[in-house]
Amino acid sequence: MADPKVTRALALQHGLTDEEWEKALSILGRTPSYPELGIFSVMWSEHCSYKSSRVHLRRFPTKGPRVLQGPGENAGVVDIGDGWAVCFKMESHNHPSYIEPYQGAATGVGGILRDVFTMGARPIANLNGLFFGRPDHPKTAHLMKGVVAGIGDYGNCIGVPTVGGQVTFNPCYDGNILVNAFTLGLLRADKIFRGYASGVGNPVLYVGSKTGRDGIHGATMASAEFSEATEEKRPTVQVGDPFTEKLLLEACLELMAEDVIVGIQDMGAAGLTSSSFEMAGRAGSGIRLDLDRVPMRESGMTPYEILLSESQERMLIVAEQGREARVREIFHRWGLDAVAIGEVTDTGRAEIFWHGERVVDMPVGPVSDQAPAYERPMREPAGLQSRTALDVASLPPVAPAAALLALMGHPDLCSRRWVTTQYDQTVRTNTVLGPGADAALVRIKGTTKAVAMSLDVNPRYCKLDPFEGGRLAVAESARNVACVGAKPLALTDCLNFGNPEKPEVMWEFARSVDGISEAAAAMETPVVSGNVSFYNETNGVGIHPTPTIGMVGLLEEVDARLDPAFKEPGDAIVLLGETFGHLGGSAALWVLFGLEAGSPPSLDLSAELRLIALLQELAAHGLARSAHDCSEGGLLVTVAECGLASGSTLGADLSLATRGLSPLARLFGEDASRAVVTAPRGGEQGVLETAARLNVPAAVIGTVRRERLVVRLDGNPAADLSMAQLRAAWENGLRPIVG
Amino acid sequence: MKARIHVFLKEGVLDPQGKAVMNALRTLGFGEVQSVRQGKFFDVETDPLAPGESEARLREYCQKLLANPVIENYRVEVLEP
Amino acid sequence: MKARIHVFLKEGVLDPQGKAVMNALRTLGFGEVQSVRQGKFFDVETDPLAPGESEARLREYCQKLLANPVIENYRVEVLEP
Amino acid sequence: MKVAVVRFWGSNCDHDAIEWAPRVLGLASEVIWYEERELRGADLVVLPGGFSYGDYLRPGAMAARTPVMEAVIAHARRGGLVIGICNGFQVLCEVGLLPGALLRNQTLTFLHQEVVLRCETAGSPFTAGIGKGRLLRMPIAHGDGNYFADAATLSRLKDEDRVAFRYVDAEGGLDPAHNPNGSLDAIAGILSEGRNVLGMMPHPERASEALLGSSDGAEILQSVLGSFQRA
Ligand SMILES: Nc1ncnc2c1ncn2[C@@H]1O[C@H](COP(=O)(O)OP(=O)(O)O)[C@@H](O)[C@H]1O
Ligand SMILES: [Mg+2]
Repeated sequence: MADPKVTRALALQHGLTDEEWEKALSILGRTPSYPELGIFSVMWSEHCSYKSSRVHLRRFPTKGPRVLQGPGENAGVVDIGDGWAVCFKMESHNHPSYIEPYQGAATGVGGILRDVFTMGARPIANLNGLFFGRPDHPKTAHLMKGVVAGIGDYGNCIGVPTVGGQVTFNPCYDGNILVNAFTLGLLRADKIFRGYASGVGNPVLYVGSKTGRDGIHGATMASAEFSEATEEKRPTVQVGDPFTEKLLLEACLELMAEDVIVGIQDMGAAGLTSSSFEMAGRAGSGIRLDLDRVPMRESGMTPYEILLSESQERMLIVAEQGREARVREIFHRWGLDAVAIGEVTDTGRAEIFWHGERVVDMPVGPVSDQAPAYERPMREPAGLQSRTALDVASLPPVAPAAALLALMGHPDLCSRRWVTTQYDQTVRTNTVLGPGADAALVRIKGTTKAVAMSLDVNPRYCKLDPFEGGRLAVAESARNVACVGAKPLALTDCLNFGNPEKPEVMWEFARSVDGISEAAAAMETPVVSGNVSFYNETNGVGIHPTPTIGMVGLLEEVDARLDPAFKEPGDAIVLLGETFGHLGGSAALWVLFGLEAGSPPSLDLSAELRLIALLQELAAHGLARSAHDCSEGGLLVTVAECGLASGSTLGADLSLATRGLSPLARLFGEDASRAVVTAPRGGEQGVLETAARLNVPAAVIGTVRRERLVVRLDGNPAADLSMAQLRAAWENGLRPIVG
Repeated sequence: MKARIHVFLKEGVLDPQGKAVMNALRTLGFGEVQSVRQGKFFDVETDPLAPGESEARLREYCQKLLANPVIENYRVEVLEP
Repeated sequence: MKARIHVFLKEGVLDPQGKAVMNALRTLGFGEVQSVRQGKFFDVETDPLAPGESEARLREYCQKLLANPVIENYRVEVLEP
Repeated sequence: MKVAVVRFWGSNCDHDAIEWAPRVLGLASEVIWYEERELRGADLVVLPGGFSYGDYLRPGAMAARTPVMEAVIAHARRGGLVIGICNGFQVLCEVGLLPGALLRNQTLTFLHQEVVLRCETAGSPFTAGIGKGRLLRMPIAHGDGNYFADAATLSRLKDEDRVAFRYVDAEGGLDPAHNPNGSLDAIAGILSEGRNVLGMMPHPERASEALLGSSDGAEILQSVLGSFQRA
């Protein structure tokens, strides 16, 4: 089939704007060929070029003494001492997962795993952030079952434990679910591989699965809104092959142990095109490819299709000249193709051939790093002021026991067991704390260290105040990491937003970035990698701003860890941090009154830093027996969770003073920078003294007891529930959705 | 009614299982094997349906549950009315 | 040669997937469904085989790999010689 | 005692299995590639867990047909010791060293959870040091662990005291609610006729260290070493 004639109209169909078309013409000095148009369209898509977000992302703090690799590579790398480093990143697979939840989620996991092992790291932990529509939306059950099975099957098959994450339901995701996948890998600090195509004459090798017509224009799809029309234009969905990915992983790591590789990058979004342009672009070199040598799964594929295919489980390697045979040998041992398809040149151009005919001849630089960048207009959404106005006094009174049961059984707060039992959590024998802890904790064999990871964002907060919401997401994830005793080191993000061409969305985006930047700078946790997903919008309705944060921390002595579970009856329960009774944006407002209103709690970064330091010190000195961060749902939910985590039936006797707050605010308010810890009877003094020294408010609020959760407010009985009753509500919370 | 429904991947959609089965057969010495595609089938028994209605109903099963239209096709076959 | 091979659970072996499909169909309002059994099929293409040899060869594929005799039976069918 | 771990394409608990003997017994493990035809003098062969060949077709089906399995079968026929964990158990059933088959979990989903196992016989090298009735905690992690055998096979297994482990509740009682995958008779592990081959779905190698929550799994290897030294 002959290529269509390239015209302005065709370029517009490919998603280029008039301006971008002019720019393409001036870069080439002629009309692009059809494959070249394909390359412009994917390289300049939102997904690959970050054209709406680039100017904002520059505000992130990205440097720090431990950062070995910041943003710009396939994943970030952070030093954890003793010659070891961790490599991590988070990525979205939102649009594909909505169209085909199982394969979409599975290939999302496959993609993020490749981003990490392409850096030379062995993946040792996966986390996932899942955001579904309202629980009773007709599509939610189907989407959730498919997504969870897809994530599980891929990670389980590869043998990387899934150890944490987040599941959130909100009507704003009815037409646009979010699937954010995080992977962390372990590598030697002096053996980092990067995506560089350098060294004139070095061979370019294609390794992994064969190329088919999968997902052509996936990157452009992720760069446009959904509508009824796009449902028709669905590209061939990518199908994941975790078995092949496992072989690819082992072959790559085996090869990386030798001095053969100059540069390596996975073929992710926009496949061969983006990997070759990015690798040559980073190295400032040129590249020559013979497309007819690409291993193909289907017959009759055209250069355009080969360049744009998003077939999974493939990588591009630049090898040392003369070492191709070694690459082939190792890949063949693992049953995989490894074919030299070109070489590095000094022309600064991408010259691509099809049976000897030159079908692409483009300068690499202008296409890859001089892609368009927009300062899109921004405007605060109208009506935000009225949303954030909240008259708490007008809320009807609630019975604390009933409210607690409603919260514990709500899909947002109930047990994630239905999800997490589908994930292998313990393969590789490193999982010290898996799902259920504030942060997952994975030990590093051969050392006393462990790495802590937490994934957090509260979309309600972000909708009501994207700046504060961004700060709070960083603070909560850092606090979660500190709750297991670890020191927060660095973070990755996945910024999920609506249509950036809308000034309101762009405003939300910019404010979120500012909030994340400010908190990350204060916490000294630089942003080392991340991902932006725009156009999460259907028929003009966009999602809440959802900047998911993945925080990584280090615990030097794994034996000093803390977990959330109550340990012994009689242990003292201590609340750390100050209670203001803030209800804006809270789970209580949403679950009990259906309100998404008020402004989120304001975060005092210095108070947060003091709390985080305190938690680490309590762990290091063995002063506390458990620790759990007080976030969604507030104090009473936190205490109930500590009891449920104990596995047996431990509860608590709490004695609280209202100090002018309503019971709702006192028990379910969501103030930042708080945590609940326990200490053995008599040991609470140590906690209180350390807290006083570090200037963190702390108060004993009760004791651990068996079987019941009993609350007294100002000396009067306020709630008395059996833990069995709470457990039943909590364990069955997802049942209405998944059966 | 007795029926059989075949559900299979659309042309061009990657079939990792079929590929692995093909490789395994070849390794076992069956070098003549050139391609394998794997699919599912369902043998269904139902209460009698109104005459002429069976095929439409089977297709409904596929559309509503058995096949994933994004990547799969199906074929229905009435074996006994 | 083109062939199709069906592999299915033996009578008496529990088929949890088929049962789940049946329940799901009934829940979707297809109350007429009385039983569902799920199986696999393989569409195989090979280089030409000696005439009359095809079926035997297909059965070999099943015995050596495609079916587990403890729980499964199979049926082979040559579609094109 | 020489320990060897077989590595198939796609095995993913191979590292865990390789580290098991060094951690528990201080003994090195040899790694044997699926194409090898020699077990290099191994006394105990471990077939690791984890998705060999992606579990495509049937779990364990393709690994069962690799060259190394001929050597493993010969080793077992000579009375040599073999443990198959999870996918390794599936492989042992596929090659016929153990009877029965492992079907899809009753939940139709993958299941990762901690289970309690009851040791059902002391009459094997793997369980002699544990003792009948002892309870062990360790995780399961599989999609196809639903043990099935026909009635004749099942009654033979029972008559010959070849059920090694059953899923039980925390007190050691049989309870359908604590049979996670729907296994026939709550069977979690079985022995070969010669009692020298053990297949089990739960993962003892993941429960051999207090840091990871349980060290009960170590007892299986300790038992094997004890029996080996006595022999
Ligand atoms: N999709 C998921 N995958 C794995 N673990 C999850 C997932 N969702 C939640 N979890 C785990 O469940 C626990 C509770 O989650 P969450 O309520 O979000 O914790 P927190 O509020 O402390 O951040 C955490 O340990 C978390 O890691
Ligand atoms: Mg969280």
